[in-house]
Amino acid sequence: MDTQLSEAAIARVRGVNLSEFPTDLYVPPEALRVFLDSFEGPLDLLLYLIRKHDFDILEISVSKVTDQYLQYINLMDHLDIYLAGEYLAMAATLAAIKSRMLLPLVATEDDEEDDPRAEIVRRLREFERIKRAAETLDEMPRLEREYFPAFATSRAPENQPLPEVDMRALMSAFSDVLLRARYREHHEMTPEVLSVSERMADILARVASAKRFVPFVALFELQEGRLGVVVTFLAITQLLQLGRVNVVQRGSFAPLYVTAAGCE
Amino acid sequence: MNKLALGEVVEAMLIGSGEAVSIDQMRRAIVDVGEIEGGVAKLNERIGKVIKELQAACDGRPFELFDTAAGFRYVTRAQYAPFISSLKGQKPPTYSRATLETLAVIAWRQPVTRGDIEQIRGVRLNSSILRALLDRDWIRITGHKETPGRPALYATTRAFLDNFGLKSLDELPDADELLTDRVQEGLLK
Amino acid sequence: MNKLALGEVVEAMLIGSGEAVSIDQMRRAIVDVGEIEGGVAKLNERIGKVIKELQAACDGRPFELFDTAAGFRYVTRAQYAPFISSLKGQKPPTYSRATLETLAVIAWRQPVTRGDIEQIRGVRLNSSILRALLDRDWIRITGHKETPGRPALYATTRAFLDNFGLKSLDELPDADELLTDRVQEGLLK
Repeated sequence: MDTQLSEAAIARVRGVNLSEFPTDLYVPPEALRVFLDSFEGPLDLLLYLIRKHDFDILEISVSKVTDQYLQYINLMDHLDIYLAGEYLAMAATLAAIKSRMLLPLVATEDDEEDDPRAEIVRRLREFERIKRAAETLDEMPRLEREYFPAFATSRAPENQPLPEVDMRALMSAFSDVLLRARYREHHEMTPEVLSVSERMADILARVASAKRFVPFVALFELQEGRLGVVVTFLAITQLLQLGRVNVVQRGSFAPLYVTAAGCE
Repeated sequence: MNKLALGEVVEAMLIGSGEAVSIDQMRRAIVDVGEIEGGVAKLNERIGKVIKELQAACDGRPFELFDTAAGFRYVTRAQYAPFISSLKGQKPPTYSRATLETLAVIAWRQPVTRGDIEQIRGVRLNSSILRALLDRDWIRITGHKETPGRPALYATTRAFLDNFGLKSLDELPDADELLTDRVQEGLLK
Repeated sequence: MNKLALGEVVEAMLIGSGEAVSIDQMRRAIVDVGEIEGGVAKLNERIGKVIKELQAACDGRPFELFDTAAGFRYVTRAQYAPFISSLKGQKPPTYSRATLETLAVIAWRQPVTRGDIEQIRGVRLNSSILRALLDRDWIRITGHKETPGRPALYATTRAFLDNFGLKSLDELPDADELLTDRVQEGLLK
């Protein structure tokens, strides 16, 4: 099992095999790119991180996995690697779960039901099932790869009818192609890239220029949609982690304010 | 025309058609042509018996008689595949992880919408993947889900089963058994 | 991999390749793959001997091993032809969606390369599709594009126009109108 996982993550950079992602920040950007390319999305990356931790999955803490995940996302962002919205959305989900785990929630009778991890765990399990299923499928012998149809030419007189095609069928086929091509144009436009590091700079500038506190909610631009909110949220948490801003709150459930560090 | 022995007729149909053939299809062809020793009484049963004999006769031969969802088909045994590939001068197509995972979701969770596939895999699905699988005739649209937008529902085809040598979807391994023990036991705790 | 007996390898290649194969082609495939009992010395001679044995083994079987100009191939004996025809006649032959779309792209966008077709359809194109259309004499290669690799350019033929009752390509319906009709159709539903 473990050999298989490390194999999956192997990247070759400048002729050197990377069997594991280096933990320090000194990583050639192309290594990261290869690394990211080898994942089929955020669930895959998350699963890899959980596995890589090698410790007992029984003791897995969402907090650790979330920190790791955010580190990777952050690193990739610094290196200006385009991150799909799915990766950022997952980061936000994890951050939300982490914060819920930290909050002293009112204890409920049924812990299982209210475990904020339940949903993500369910998704990870389903994803892993499908991942294994895909591997199984690929290993299953199939026609034209392991098996070839064994057949003798029929001695039948060569008057086998050929397929008939009429104009209507041809037109319908072509309009299908055109419709699909048009659909692709609409849906495969690259979305505008929102960069977490850029957002961090914006927020820092705003907070520094403000005389006192900036309301936390004022930093979000709702018209940027969910992705924009996620990016802003990530940027604030990053700044917080780096000690560049402080978030203050006067009491439980009171509004949050953001200030530049050392300005209080 | 002399009457022909059923055994040879069935063998000729199996090896001469180049495709999977069901007992029913063979029975219809025999009734259609006639000229068979012993007439057409209890044909299905008799064809079934011939097939058993033919399967046994493959012992020690470089080919075998497969029983899949689409019918019976002679195929060469796996160890000879490299020679035939080399002769044909073309490598069998390989499929990307994204394609295989998409196919796996459809095979194990059918019928599913594109949204279901995206939800399970956690990433956007490139249309060309579904297109390629439809093209390959491994999946088909079985209907539309009665939700806004009426998204298409995808399922696997008989050709899919035939290609993977399966008689029915029940022969796919159980998805839960594919999970590693660690995830199975650990994650929820 | 264990070494395989030459007899079975040759038999597998003959029955599994789907077309006539020459002794030379088989020798090359065997040298290419290796793993043959007795090594590759005097292969042509040994393959020739195996073929004689296989031909003798067809005695009393519903098929025989024919020596044609293109090479050797298994052929079912004439008396079984009606059964196989009847079997095939049960399903009227049709072209796949992929074949129809390929033909349509060539018709409306000619001359096009294989790459153009793949780009417009958004899927990889299986070579057998172009071959089937070339065989049918509905398309032909009109030249080569002056880009790296000099890919072949495909266009439709006179026979294509005849089949669809067209005097010239100008009579093909306008592509934009086709699309507008379809979109309107969709909106009306």
